[in-house]
This record gives sequence, structure tokens and C-alpha cells, in this order.
Amino acid sequence: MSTLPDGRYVDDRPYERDLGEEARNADLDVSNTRLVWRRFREHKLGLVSALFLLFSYLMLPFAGFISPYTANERAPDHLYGAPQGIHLFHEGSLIGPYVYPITAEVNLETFSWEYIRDYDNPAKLEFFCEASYYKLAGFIKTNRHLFCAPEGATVFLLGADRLGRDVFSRILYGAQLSLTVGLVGITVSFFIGIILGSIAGYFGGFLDWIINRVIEILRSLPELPLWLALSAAVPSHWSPVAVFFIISIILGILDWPGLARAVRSKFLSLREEEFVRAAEMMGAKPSRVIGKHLLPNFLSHLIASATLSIPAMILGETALSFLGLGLRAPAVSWGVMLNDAQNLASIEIYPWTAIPMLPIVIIVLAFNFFGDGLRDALDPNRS
Amino acid sequence: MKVEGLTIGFGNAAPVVEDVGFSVEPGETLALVGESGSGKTLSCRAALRILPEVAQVHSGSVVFDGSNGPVDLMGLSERAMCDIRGNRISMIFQEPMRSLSPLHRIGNQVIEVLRLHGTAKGQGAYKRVIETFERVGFADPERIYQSYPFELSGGMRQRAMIAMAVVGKPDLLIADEPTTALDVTTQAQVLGLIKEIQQDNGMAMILVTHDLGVVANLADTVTVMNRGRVMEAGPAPLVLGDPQHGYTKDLFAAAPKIPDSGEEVSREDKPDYILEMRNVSKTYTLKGKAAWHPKIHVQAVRGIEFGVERGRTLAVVGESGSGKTTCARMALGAERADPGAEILFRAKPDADTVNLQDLDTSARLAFQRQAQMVFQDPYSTLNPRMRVKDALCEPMDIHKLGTRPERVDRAAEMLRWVGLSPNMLTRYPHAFSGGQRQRLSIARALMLGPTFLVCDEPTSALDVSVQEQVLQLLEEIRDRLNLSYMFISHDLAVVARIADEVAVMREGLVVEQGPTEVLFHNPQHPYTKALLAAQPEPDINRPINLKIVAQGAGSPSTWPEAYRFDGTSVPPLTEMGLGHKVRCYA
Amino acid sequence: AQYTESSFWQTDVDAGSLPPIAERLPYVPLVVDLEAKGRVTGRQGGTLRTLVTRSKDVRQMVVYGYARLVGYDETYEIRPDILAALDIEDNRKFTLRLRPGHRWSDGHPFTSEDFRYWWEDVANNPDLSPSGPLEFLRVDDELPTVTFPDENTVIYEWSGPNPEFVQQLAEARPPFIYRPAHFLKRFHAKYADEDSLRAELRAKRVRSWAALHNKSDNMYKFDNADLPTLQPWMLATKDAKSRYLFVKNPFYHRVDTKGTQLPYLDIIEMNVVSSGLVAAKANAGEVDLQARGLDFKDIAVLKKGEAMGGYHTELWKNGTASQIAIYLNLNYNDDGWRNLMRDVRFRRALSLSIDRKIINKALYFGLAHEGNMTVLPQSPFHKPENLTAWAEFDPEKANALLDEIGLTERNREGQRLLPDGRPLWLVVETAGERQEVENALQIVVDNWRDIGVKMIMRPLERDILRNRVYSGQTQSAVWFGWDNGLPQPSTPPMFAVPQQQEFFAWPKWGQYYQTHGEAGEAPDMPEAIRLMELAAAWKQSTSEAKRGDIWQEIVDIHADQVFAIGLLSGARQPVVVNNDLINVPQKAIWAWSPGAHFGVHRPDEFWFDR
Amino acid sequence: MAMLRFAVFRLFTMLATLVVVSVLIFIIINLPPGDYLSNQINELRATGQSSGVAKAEFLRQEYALDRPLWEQYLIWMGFAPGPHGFSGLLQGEFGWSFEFDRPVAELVGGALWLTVLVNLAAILFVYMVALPLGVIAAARAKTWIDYTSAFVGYLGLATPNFLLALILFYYGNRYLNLPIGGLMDPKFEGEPMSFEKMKSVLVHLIIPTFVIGTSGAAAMMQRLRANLLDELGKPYVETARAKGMSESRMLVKYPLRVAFNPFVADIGTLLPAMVSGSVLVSVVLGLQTIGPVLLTALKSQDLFLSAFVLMFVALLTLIGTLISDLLLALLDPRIRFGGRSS
Ligand SMILES: Nc1ncnc2c1ncn2[C@@H]1O[C@H](COP(=O)(O)OP(=O)(O)OP(=O)(O)O)[C@@H](O)[C@H]1O
Ligand SMILES: Nc1ncnc2c1ncn2[C@@H]1O[C@H](COP(=O)(O)OP(=O)(O)OP(=O)(O)O)[C@@H](O)[C@H]1O
Ligand SMILES: [Mg+2]
Ligand SMILES: [Mg+2]
Repeated sequence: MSTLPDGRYVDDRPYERDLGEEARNADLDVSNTRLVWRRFREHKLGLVSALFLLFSYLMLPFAGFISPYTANERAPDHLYGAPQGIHLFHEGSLIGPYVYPITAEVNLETFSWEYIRDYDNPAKLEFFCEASYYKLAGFIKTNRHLFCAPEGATVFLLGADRLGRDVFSRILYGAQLSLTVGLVGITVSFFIGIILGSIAGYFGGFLDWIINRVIEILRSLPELPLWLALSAAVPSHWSPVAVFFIISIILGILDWPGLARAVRSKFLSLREEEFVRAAEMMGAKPSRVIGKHLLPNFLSHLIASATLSIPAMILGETALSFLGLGLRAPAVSWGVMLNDAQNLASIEIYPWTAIPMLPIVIIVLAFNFFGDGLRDALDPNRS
Repeated sequence: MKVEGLTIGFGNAAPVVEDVGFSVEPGETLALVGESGSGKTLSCRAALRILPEVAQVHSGSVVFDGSNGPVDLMGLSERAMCDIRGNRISMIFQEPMRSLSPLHRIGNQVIEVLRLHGTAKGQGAYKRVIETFERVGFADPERIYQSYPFELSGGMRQRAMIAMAVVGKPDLLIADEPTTALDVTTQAQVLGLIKEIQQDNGMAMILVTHDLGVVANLADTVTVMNRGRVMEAGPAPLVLGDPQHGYTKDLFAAAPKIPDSGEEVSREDKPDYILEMRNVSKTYTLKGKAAWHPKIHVQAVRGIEFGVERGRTLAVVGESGSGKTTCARMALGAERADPGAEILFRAKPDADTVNLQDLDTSARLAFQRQAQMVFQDPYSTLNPRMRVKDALCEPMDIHKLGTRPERVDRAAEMLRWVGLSPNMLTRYPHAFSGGQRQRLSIARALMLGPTFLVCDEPTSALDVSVQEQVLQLLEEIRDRLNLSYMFISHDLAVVARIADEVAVMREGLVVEQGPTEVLFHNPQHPYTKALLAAQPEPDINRPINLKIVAQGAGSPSTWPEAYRFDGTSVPPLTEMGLGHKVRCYA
Repeated sequence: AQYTESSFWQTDVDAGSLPPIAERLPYVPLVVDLEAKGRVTGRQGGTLRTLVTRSKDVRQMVVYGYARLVGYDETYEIRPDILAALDIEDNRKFTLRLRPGHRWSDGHPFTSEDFRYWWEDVANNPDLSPSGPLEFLRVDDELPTVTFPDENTVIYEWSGPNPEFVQQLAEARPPFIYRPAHFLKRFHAKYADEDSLRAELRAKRVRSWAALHNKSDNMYKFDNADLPTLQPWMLATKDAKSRYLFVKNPFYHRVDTKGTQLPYLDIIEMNVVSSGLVAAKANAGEVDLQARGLDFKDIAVLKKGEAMGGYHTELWKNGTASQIAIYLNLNYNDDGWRNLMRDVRFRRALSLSIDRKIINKALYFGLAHEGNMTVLPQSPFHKPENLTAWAEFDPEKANALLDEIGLTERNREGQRLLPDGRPLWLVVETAGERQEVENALQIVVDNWRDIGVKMIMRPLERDILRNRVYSGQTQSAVWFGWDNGLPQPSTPPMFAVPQQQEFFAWPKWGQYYQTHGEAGEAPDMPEAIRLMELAAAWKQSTSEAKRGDIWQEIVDIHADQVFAIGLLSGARQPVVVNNDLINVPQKAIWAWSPGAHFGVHRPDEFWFDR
Repeated sequence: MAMLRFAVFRLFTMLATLVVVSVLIFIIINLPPGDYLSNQINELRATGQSSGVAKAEFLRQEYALDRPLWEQYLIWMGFAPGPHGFSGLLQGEFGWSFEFDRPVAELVGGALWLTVLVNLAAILFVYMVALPLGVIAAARAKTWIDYTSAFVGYLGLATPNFLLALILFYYGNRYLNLPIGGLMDPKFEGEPMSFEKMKSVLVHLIIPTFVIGTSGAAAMMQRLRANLLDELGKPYVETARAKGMSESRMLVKYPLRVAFNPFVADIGTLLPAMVSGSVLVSVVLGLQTIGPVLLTALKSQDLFLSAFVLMFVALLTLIGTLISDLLLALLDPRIRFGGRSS
């Protein structure tokens, strides 16, 4: 650095005359997905959520193995059994994981079940033991469980319900349905909603008019009577899961207009953006403009919407069961379990029957943070 | 305002602004010039503390000595900062389109500055805004007040930005390339306005610009930046007259000038037009004040007739808002002309002509393969969610040319051509400087190897040395590949250099048209004359001749009889010499 | 006798807008000896709060009020009530004797004119009754001759016996064969003048005088505050939506031995709330008497709230013959299945394999009676062995029975196969309203799986279920057992024989009878035919003993044939009673028919000891 | 002008759509087997109450339920004469409710204002809670306030409404002495509006508003947040900052308006939601709104009542979409509904 006598300042580093070479190095070959992943990793909460979700889904086939009971296995002597803690120390000495056996007795004064713990006879849990048969991953029939109740005792980690079924095991089994089938509806609804919404929004004019009329009509159509009619029309011998599957697809089919309108209105405005014009002038086909230019600019909303529909889809059946259409036994889902818990006794006297709320909240939050992480990773402004 | 030791970086990478310092006194103008991408904008923003979130100020202080004594802006509370921004220090952003909210009327966005700081209220504020609009050269300020940004031409938006910045009469104005999109007459007017305010209020100004002519005309001190560092700084006469640093020297040497005289080029008898526009007009309907108000119609272009010869360059110059961009867009079929127009394109000398007004899908695709555009506002034409790599590869993608690696290779090649590093391929558009984005736009247009290129102010945001490089590039490929250009620019020096033929537009009309040499050395129309006179020269001793400017740039009804427009009656284009047409009564 | 004026009406009496008590009562009021019934003679006054779940349930006040021409007493014998006497000759001729001086709630005399009006101008008016008088008035399609010899006498007479007549009059929802003629005539085209009728039509927004008449004339719906009534309480709120007040009828015909006019309670306040909240409200002490909307599963919560809510929870027994019964549809549209279901061994096997004990324990704390559908112990036809017939848990026997039928083939999952090779998947449709049904069926699913029968449960909307059953689309359905679990010899046995489609085992046979052969199918199973014969014999017979025998045989046939697989009976119905409310029985039966829920326990005798 | 023309054009399409919708509605509510009166007769018979049958049969003729479906439709709409001449929707006759035995108009009118009240409260709640929270969550993304609001929102969303209501009622009654169910203390019913009544209504509204509102609020908040985060990086936001706007004011004026686009698109559902939005919630909470009326009507196939309510909701939906389209055009001047130019 130097200051000339006339008050000028001149940099005195050697000066080379080449243009625009940037010092920063970036590897060119990284694919977009990799970059997104790299950025996603920085969102800690999102990462944890993603891992949790991954774990949850990977666990689904092994739900039978992890849970000590099968979904509809009843313990007739432990109706409304209270949650049992797992203890390690008994009278000051470590004897490994054990439970106190419980006997349930009717109290005809209060008309409720009372649980008497037998503190003298701790029963040690068994591991990799044999209990009732189930199908691992849906086809391997086995009776090995990660842990099971000791002889003569029960292990209800989260209590038992009215018929003496283990809430913990049912939550695990319920996840198999709740975490999968409901998503089908979301997929269907997003698929239709995005496609039709994009078409309406991007092309406008006549197509927009038509699609909007369809949306209006669909939206004006009452869902309630439709469900009522449907419940009469479904063939009787269909399994509950099949019915539920169909219903979630129909839910999806009925659900798309909201999304489609959102997509449409956003696209009506986005399509006027210069970069869309530019793409068109390069000769980009509509599908390309929509897929590569418009949708990515609406992705945040879509991610948020998807996350938000998840609890709705998981719980959709509880509303439907008011109309006799919900998922029903012997199928187990979180919605079914909560449905059973919708009475005062469950709240006041046997609160553990309402526990399935927790996994729903946790899963939904995980999806939310995962979605947020994804949004963040895709956000160009954060690079 | 005094900036010292400013270092800004992104993430862990090497800082992009390093140890930069400059200062400006009240009533003074500091010109910040330098290479495109050298960190000028970032430094200015840092002073206002509105850097992008990912940017970090590693060190530096910004001391602002306003009416309340000196304060270090870096340490100020967000609240206090709000008081300073817009009120004490205001800023004109480089890219006016993106910097204006698309959903609010211009007037609303401008008057807000007054309301926010309680400078003026109600009718008074409105008056002041309208007045400022007038002073930045809007013929119809009320209309502008009611318009939305997308309804304005590039230059008009820029003027709206300027109006927004100066309407609050700040102590310091940071003007980031405030006149790039303005034609020279308007530019002169705007610069005049700024000077006036400076004199009246003792306003200080930091002027970022590439136009050394403007620097020469306006600046008191100059700071030259390159690659994030200050190369040279000092009083304008000294730096301009006697550059010391190597970079400064190079920079000034690269400044284009209108050649003093040129030789007549012989012309072929029958021009081979690649694109010909006949009787092309375009009328826009504005969103009125409210649903029940009558609609305002704007005749953006009125009866244009010209053609672009194969292998040659047609330059279109003219007043901001005169319909140049509209013309260009119509030439590429991006906008439909009013009925009755014919826009004919002939891909090869022996091919059939196609009328762009009625193309079917496949013909359109074929046309789009041949014809590309460099947009005036590169920022908004780049999808903010697309990496540069994808944006550049997209044209090839669309036309299914090459394999993926080939496309990327070509993209890297193109970047190199326009003076950018291939490293930048993985960045998103927002992570570039204005000039860099402009070059991206050029690179993208070249990706397909078109035969016809419409360049809408392609070099306005480039410093002269880069501009030189780009122009060279354009010339080279024109000569090598027999490319034809339609070139829109406000920089007459650039036009003089690259164009074979020039059309001068005013109010949607071509007022004069002819071969470059003729036009530059024998201008007939008062407006053309005004344009030439208003062209600032990078020479401190040759100030702009404001008298000619005023005469030509004034309203068409003040022109001499022969040229005067009177309402809708307009003089015809009269052939004056070989290919030289002037709009006058013969 | 000396009657005491009620303080509730005192001001009206003093003001002269209401005659004094002695003039309001019939000359011979019905005197109730509360002490003899083991109750406590009470005091007038107080407001009783209760809840219903739909606003149309204001009709419950007609049910609870239970003022009938004749009605059941607490031993389920029929006694005259509004009538002073009812003379019956051979079940053919019925002489109804009214109480002289009896008045409608608006003070107008209640006379044979009111009966005549109904018979001639309502029941036989083609506009008001398009299909003529009610079914129960027809004996072999013959209508009665109805005569009105004097103001206080009405005679219904048929050539053959009509044993149903009296029972119907004592129902929870009786056919009101009398109407307040003085009130209704102004809506009747025959009596009203045309102009005022037209004005009335416009005001009420109805289209024809018939509709207007019909609307005004809802003795059962009880939603017209202007319509005079004979019930103990009358509606006092107009246009209410969620809160209905009923005040005591000043002309009510019953008094206690101390000369206090019944009902004791001045006001009944009926609030409409959603069904899910009844328990919560009861728990919070917001009701004084509540059974409707409360379920067995609420008992724990109710008990818990007793101390704070100032009430106690009585547990009555339900009066239906079976709390949960599975009906195999003997008229199912599918041949293979129908044949199987008609095989009594199949029904027995299914019944035998159900572990009722567990269900009882899980659902009712073991307090209900496990067993097949049969009459309740209070009925003279109850036999303990009928309750346990084919109802003890014996999967082995069940398996043996199924094997015996020939259902020996099984698929890989261990499910038996029909002779035509289809797996034995039994779809059980339910009305989906009761959680306990679902829970019970859960257990049944497991039980049946053990005998190789796969059960699929399918909840439906109540009306949809019914329509499906009637058209033979439903394989099997779950419903209550007979509504009337307490038949007496005089109880018409229609509901127990194939004469009603409402018995889900034989919808089509029932239709056949009900439509006189136009729809449905004639019974073609010997046992069904036998039941039909028994019903016919019952109708012809006049002797109590003979009828008793017939009833007994019907009950036995049901027990043997397992037409409905009952799971449990006598489940407990929680009844929340305010601690101050006196005379509410501790042990009683909660039944619609006979009994009209609270009706037979006479709420007009309940009172507040405050 | 163009806007006005557009509005008029939309109005006409709306009417046409309404006719189509009316046909569909009529078909759908007639889909389940049986009709009100035959179900009614069945029910009466099933419970041994044969005495009501005559009346049901009378109604069947009176309301042309014995005619073929298409004829019933025409009569209902007022396109064809019924047993008593033209008396359909077009003539302003909304029909008769069998279930409640009252004219539909009378029935619906009463429930309507309560419905609007409840849902208005819920919508207000949603906007008052979700709007500021969404903006704050975006402005302070990834801070505790963001996470907490997400958690609470999703908690509300993931709890079945009925369970939530029951819990709130039970504990609300026990510890805060809040009323259980209903929309006002029964004793105020039919009373003229008074301060006391107002107070009672407000107290009764607390839990329903909360229950209905939570899910809506969470949805709105999260989506708003996502949209806002997108906008926050845009250069025009910086311009606004450079003007010296305070962060909150800037957020509200600029990005919020852009981010609002998808919500304006959804205004179409807001109106009908005011009427039918909370059907199931109202049913379980025992609110005397149109929701339970509709559900009972549907379940019992009370033809005219359900058809009218559904038609009304459909009309509101259509008006809603109309308004939302017009608002969209106002919100974003760039929007044109025409076909793609060029
Ligand atoms: N968000 C970002 N992320 C990474 N790099 C960025 C980002 N924004 C700007 N840069 C880089 O910082 C450098 C300085 O940019 P700046 O906008 O200050 O340039 P400039 O001097 O204003 O150039 P021009 O004259 O072209 O506008 C450029 O090289 C640019 O690529
Ligand atoms: N979409 C539009 N809607 C309404 N008016 C428009 C629209 N686009 C352009 N205009 C108007 O058309 C006129 C010409 O605009 P155009 O963009 O062609 O000008 P220009 O010559 O390119 O100016 P500049 O040099 O400032 O870019 C201007 O008055 C402008 O306001
Ligand atoms: Mg810049
Ligand atoms: Mg332009």
C-alpha cells in the first residue's frame, strides 16, 4: 500500500492482467442431489428427524419382533392393565430388567379395575424368547420376540386397553398401517392436485376454466353423503385394510382441489415472471417449464402442505368412523386406538389408552422438521 | 461517511471484499469503479448493513457522520439503523426490476419512504413524489405513479428506483449503477438532478458505475476496485488524468469512444434480411386505478419497419421507454404484435421466410433454435432456483443437443468466453454480481450457437475492460459464424463500435435510421443530435453540452417544425441518403 | 276429598285465569297410594334437569309421562289410567269408560267426542290417513265398529278377537285414538272455514290443510306447545332449539292419598347436548335424573363424580332379551350360505364357541347374564336352561358339530370351506354405534377363529344396515335381542315369530306376512312354520293359560333353534339420580317396551326433598 | 372494466355450475338405499311403533317421494310442478324437513347465525393466532419460538378433535369452571341479546373455537412460514429494508402479500367452511349449528333439508371461488386469467 504525494492511494500488490478467474474452488461434478444432501446435513434437527423417520420405517417389518405381544392378543385377566415400569434394582441389588407382576381386580364400588402389584416377586423379562406367532415382514412366520413377559406375569409397557391388549405392541403394529396407507392418499391428492393445478395455472384460459369448474364442482359436492353411500357400497368381504386403502385413495381424490387452487393461483402469477418467458423463448415445452421452473419455486409450500396433511391422513379415519367407514378391528392403527379412547373413562381413569397421540405427534413433528430441513437445503438463498 | 478495512466473505471461502476503505465528504461524489464482480455492490451494501444472510463481515468499520454526529453503523442497533436507512442514507439498487416489489404500485413504493420517516404526509408527499418523477424524466408521472413495475421499461424502473432514493433527500446517496438502463439524454437529465440535489442539500454520493464518462462528469474522488481490493483512490482529475496503477491504466485504455470518422461502406443492392419487421405496432393496456376506471392504453411501438441483415448488426438506440425492448421481444416472438404486423424470419439466405406472428409449434421450436435473446434484466430471467449449470445447459437440454457431460463442458466453455470462471457453475443466480449475471445471460444465449441474436443492453453492467472483451467476443463470432445481431444499447460508443446500422427510437417510433457512420457523423434529427451530445466522455475536460441535449430531448412538440410530432400526426420516414431515413417532413 | 292447591298455580288461581284445584280434577281422579307401593308421599315443587341428545327427543316426555288410556304398572300388569275402566268381552268388544270431568291441559273437557273426531275425521279421512286406519285396528282386514253411546263411553267392537288392542294402548308410543277435537277442528277442512284456514296455511308455510293438521296434531312428537295434552307435564317453550321446559299439567288426573295433585315436580328442564357429552355433564352434576345417553362404560366415571356432583348412580337392568345378539340371515340371497345358516347345528356351533364369560367380564364387569337370547327372569316364561342352552363355552363340541355338518375341508390358514369350496368367511354387519358391540365381536372373532370360521366385522349406518338386511344382502347382523324381554301371556308374540321383518333372522318371511304376501317369501322351515301356527293359535285363544303355554313353546323353540345367537342379557344401565330426588327405584328395569323407560316407574311421583 | 366484465362472466358460469352441482347433489344424497320415509316407517315398525306409519305415508304423497328420481329433482328445483303446483327452490320454497317436521327455511335460518358465529370465531382465531405466529416463525426461523409454535400447532393437529374437546371440557369444567358443550347457557335461549347473554356465548365459545381453530391455525402457520421464508431472500425485500422499514412492517407489507397468494386461492373454502366446516366437531361438541342438523339429515336421508343445506354450501363455495379469483387478480396485478400469450 502506498499513498502518493498528491493524496492518492495506490495498491502496491503485484498486478496480473487476467480476467475474472475466481479463487474459489468448487467441484463441478457434484450432482444436485449430493449438494442438497450436503446442505441438508447441516440442518441438525432435520437430520435427526430424517434418521428417526428412516428408523421408524425400517422398523415396520419388524414390529412383530420388537413387540412382546401380537396386535390382537388379549390378556383376559388384565383388562385395562396399568403401565408397568421396567426395573433393574430390587431391594438394592441389580437383578436385570424385571417387572412386578400385576393382578387386576374389579372394584365394584368405583366400577373400575384396580391393580395390585406384587412387590415381592419381581419377574425377570425374557429376551429373544418364544411367544405368540406372527409374521415377520409379512411372510416369515415365527414366534421369536425381542422380549416377552415372564412366566406368570405381563409386560404392558404402556398399559393395556379394554380388552387387555398391550398398548405398546398395538402402537408398533398400528404404525404399519398408519405410516403407510395414509400416505397413499397424500400421494394421490398431491399428484392430481399438482398436475391439474399446474395445467390450470400455467395455461390459463380455457383449460383453467375447465379445471376450475371441476374443482368448484368437486368442492361443492358434499363429502358426507358420499361416504354414507360408499359405506353401503363397499363389498362386505373386503378386508378392513383394503377398505381403508380404497378410502384413503378416495380421500386423496377428493382432497386435491385445495392444493390445485393454491398451485394454480401461484402459477398464474409465476408464469408472468421473466425467467418463465425466457425459458419459453428458448423453446421449453410446458411440461418442462412447469417441472423445472414453476414447481421448484413453489416447493416450500408443497412441502409444508404435505407435512400438514400427514396427521390429517392418519386421523382421517377417526372422523370417518363416525360415519361407519373407519378402519376397524382386527386391523390396528393409531386412529383405531384413539377412537377406542374417545370417552371420558379413558381420559380420567385409564389415561394410557390415549397414548397413541404421542407417536402421531412425534411422527408429524419429525416430518415437519425433515420437511423444513429439505426446504432449507433447497433454498438457494442459503448457500 | 468513512469506510475502513472492510472485509467480507462467504462461508469459509476467501473473502470477496478485502480491506476496502473509502470515504466521502458532504456534497461530494465518490465514484466507485472497477471490475465487474470486484465487490463494489457488496461494499455499498455492507455500509447499509443489508448484506445477504450468508455473507459475513469479517472486519471493518463504517462511520457515518450525519447531522447527529458520527456513528459507527456496524455497531448500531437495528432500530437506529432503520432510522438511518432511507432517511439519512439511501440506496439505488443495481437491478431495478427485482428490487421493486412486483405487487405494489410504483407510487406506493416511492411515497412510502416519505411516510416511513415522517418526512411528508398526505397530499404533500404525493406532490413531492410526482415532482421527483418529473425530474427523473417521466413524461407522465401520474401514470407511472399508478403503474406496476412489470409495466415499465427497464430504464423507467431504474428511474423509479432513483426517485425512491432521492425523494427523501438523504444525506448520503449510494447509487449502484443508477443509469445503466438509461439512454444518454435521460442519463444527463438524471445526473443533472442529482447534482442539483447535491448542491442544494450538500448530499454526499457514492456512485458505482462503469461509465467512465459519467465519472468524469460527476465525480470528485474516484476509487478503483479490482477483485475485492482497492487498486487506486484519489481525486477524480488526478486518477482519470494520470492513472498510476496497472489496472486503472488498463481500465481507462479499454474505454470505447465514438470514432472520429469512418469510411463509407459500400452497400449491396438488395439487402438479405434475416429478420424483417413490417408495420409492427404494439399496444399495452394498463391496469387502471380500479376496476371501473377506464383502461389506459400505451402505444409502446408504432409502425416499426426495419430489418436485420444477415451477418450484420442492427443497433437500436433511443430514449428509455421508447419501445426498444418491446421491439426486441416481438422480433423473437415473445410478444404478439398488434394485428396487421409482419415479422419475417429467414433462417438461411435460400430458405423460406416464416412469419413469426403465426407459427406452429414445431416451426416455433426450429425458430427458437436459431434465434436467442440476451435479456435486459438478466436477474429476473434466471430462475432463482436453478443452478447456473442447469440454467446454461437448459437450452441444449430443450433442443436435445449433446450428452450431459458435453453440455456441461460447453457451459464451462461459454463461461470462460464471457470471462467468468467455470467454478461458478454450481452457484445460484443470486450469488453473482450484476455484471456477472449479465454475462451469464450472454453465455446462455450463445449456448445453442444461434444465427440470430437479440442483445438487449448486454453490456450495460460491465466494466469497460470486460465490456471490451465481450464485444470482441461478439464480433468474433459474428464474423466467424455469420451471426446477425439486433443490438440494443444506450452506450453510443459501443454502438458505434459494433453496429453496421443504427435505428434511433423515440416514443415508439423510429426517428432516424441509417448506417452507423452516416448517423454518427451526419445526424439529422434533433433527437439523434441530442443523444450524441449527451454521450459523456471519459474526459474531464469535455462536459456534456446540455443545450443540445435539452433541445433534442425535450418533448417532440418542441422540435423544429419539420420534425415535430403533433398528437397522432407524425412525420413520415423520409429517405435522406443511401439507407438513411429520417422522420421529418421533406 | 280435600285437595291442596299447588303453589305453582296459586297465582293463576288467585288471578282467576285458572279454576281452583277441585274444579280442575276429574270427578273421580286416580288416587295413587304411594305408601302402598313402598314409596314416600311427597311435596310439590322443584325443577328437574335432564338431557337428551337430539332436539326431537322432546318426545321422551310423552314416554316418561306415560299417561295412557291403560298402562303397565310396576309388576307389568295392564291397568286403566286415563280411563276410569276398560271392559273387555272375549277380546272382541272393548268398552272404554272415561273419567267424567276429565279435562285437557287447556281446561277443555275430555270426552268421547275426542275419540269420535279421531276415528271419523282423522283415521278414516283419506287426506290425513292415505292408507286408512292403523294396522292394529284390523282383524283379518276388518275394521271395528266404533260407537260413542255417551259423553264418557267409547266402544270398539270386532267380530273376531283383537288381542293386540289393549297392549298397543299401553305402549311407550301408543296409537293415540283420541285427539283434542276442539283444538284440531280449526285445521280440519271439514270444520274450519276456508279463509281462516288459508291464512293459517300461509302463516305456517305448509301446502295443504292436511299437512297443517298433521303438523299440529303431533300427540307423540310433543313439539307443539299449543296442543292440549293429558300428560303430566306439558311443553312450555316455543321454538326452542336446545332447551325445553315442561311445566306440570294443571288438569292432570292423578292425586296422592293426601290430596296433592301429581306430578310433584313443577318443571322439567330438558337440554339437548351431544351424545358424547352426556356423561361429562352428568359427572359434573348438571343433571338430576339421567339414563339416556349413559352407557355401562361410563359407570366408572359417574361413580367417581358422585361425591362432587351430588348424585348417586343406580344400576338398573336392561329390559331387552339380549344385549347383543347375532342374527344369521335365514333369507340371505346366497344359496350355499343360506342352506348352511339354516342348519341348526351351524347356529348352535357358532353359539357354543363363544366365550361369553370373557365378554361379560370385559364389557360388564361380569354383571350381566351370560347366555342365549331368551326372556328375562321377570317373565313367567323364563327357564334357566333356556338361557344356557347352546350357550356354554365348548369349542370342542362346536367343532364336532361343524364336522358333522360336513364342513371338514380346511384351507391353509385353517379356515373351513363351504361345500362349494368357498372359505367360511362370515360377514357380521353392525350399526356401528355401540363400542361394546365392536369389543364383544373382537372376542367372538378370536373364538370363531378357533373353530375355523373367519368373521369379518362391518359397521354400517343404522338405516343402511336395515335396508340391506331387508333386501337379503346382509349375511348376518348384530342387533339387540327382542325389545320386549318380559312377555306376559297377553303380550302379542308377533316379534318372536316370522311375522316381522325387523327380526333380522327372517326379514323376508316377515315382509311376506306384513305385506300380505306382496313381498318377501313364505316361511319354509318347519320350525318357522310351527311358530306361525303358534302365533295364529295365540290370536284365537282367549284363555290366559293357553296363551301362556303357547308363549312357552315359542320361547323354547327359540332357545333350541338359536335363531338369534345372544351373548348376554340383563346388562346394567346406569341411572344418575340427584341425591335429593325421592321415589326413584333402586332396582328396576330399563326397557322401552313394556315400560316406556322411566314411564312405568311413574316420574310424576318423583319429588325433591329439599 | 375488464375486471368487471370478468366478474360478470364468472357470475354466469357460476350459475351454470350451480345447476350442475344441484343435479349431482341430488343424485348423491339419493345414493344410499332407501329414503327418509321408508326408513322412518322401518324404524317405527322395528321399534313396534306402528302408530306413526300413517303420517309418514301421508308425507310421501305430499312431497312426491313416490315419483321417479328425476321428477323429484325437477319438482325440488321448481322446474316442474309438484302435487301443489310449482314450489321449488326457484320459487323460494326450500322444502320440508321430515326429521324436524318444520319448513327447512325456518330450521336453517335459526342455526345459521350460530354456525357463522362459531366459525367466524374459529377463523378469527386462526388468523389472529396463525398470521402473527407464522410471520414470527418465518422471521425468527429456527429459534425456540419457531419450534414451540410448530410443536403446539402439531399437537393440536394430531389430537383428534373430539378427544381434544373432551379433555378440554372435562378439565376446563373442573378447574376453570368452563361450561361443557353448547353455545350459551340454556337459560338464555330465545332471550333477546343482552350483556349477560353475550358473556355466556363468549364463555361457551372458548373451547369450540380452540378445538376448531387449532388445526386450521397450525396449517396456516406452517404454510405461511414456508412461503415467507421463500420470499425473504428476494431482492425487493432488501429494497424495503434499505428504505428503513422496520422488520415487522416490511414483512407485513411486502413478502406477506406475495406469500398470501396460496391463501387467497383458498378463500373459496372459507365461506362454505363458515357453514359446514365444522360439522363433525359441532356434532361431537353439541353445538347447535347447522353441522349436526346436516349430519342427522343426511343420516336419516331427510331429503329436502340435506339438499338445501348442501346447495347452500355449494353456493357459498362457488361465491367463495369467485371472490377468491377476483381477489387474486387484485392481489397480484400480474395475474391474468386468460390463456398463455405468445
Ligand atoms: N450470495 C453470494 N454468494 C457467493 N458469492 C457472492 C454472493 N453475492 C455476491 N457474490 C460474489 O461476490 C463478488 C462481489 O459481488 P458484487 O455484487 O459486489 O460485485 P460488483 O462489484 O457489484 O460487480 P458488478 O459491477 O458486476 O455489479 C462477486 O464475485 C460475486 O460473485
Ligand atoms: N407489460 C406491459 N404492460 C404495459 N405497458 C408496458 C408493458 N411493457 C412495456 N410497457 C410500456 O411500453 C413502453 C415501451 O417499453 P420498452 O420496455 O419497450 O422500452 P425500452 O425502449 O426497452 O426502454 P428502456 O431503455 O428503458 O428499457 C413503456 O412506456 C412501457 O411502460
Ligand atoms: Mg454490482
Ligand atoms: Mg428496455
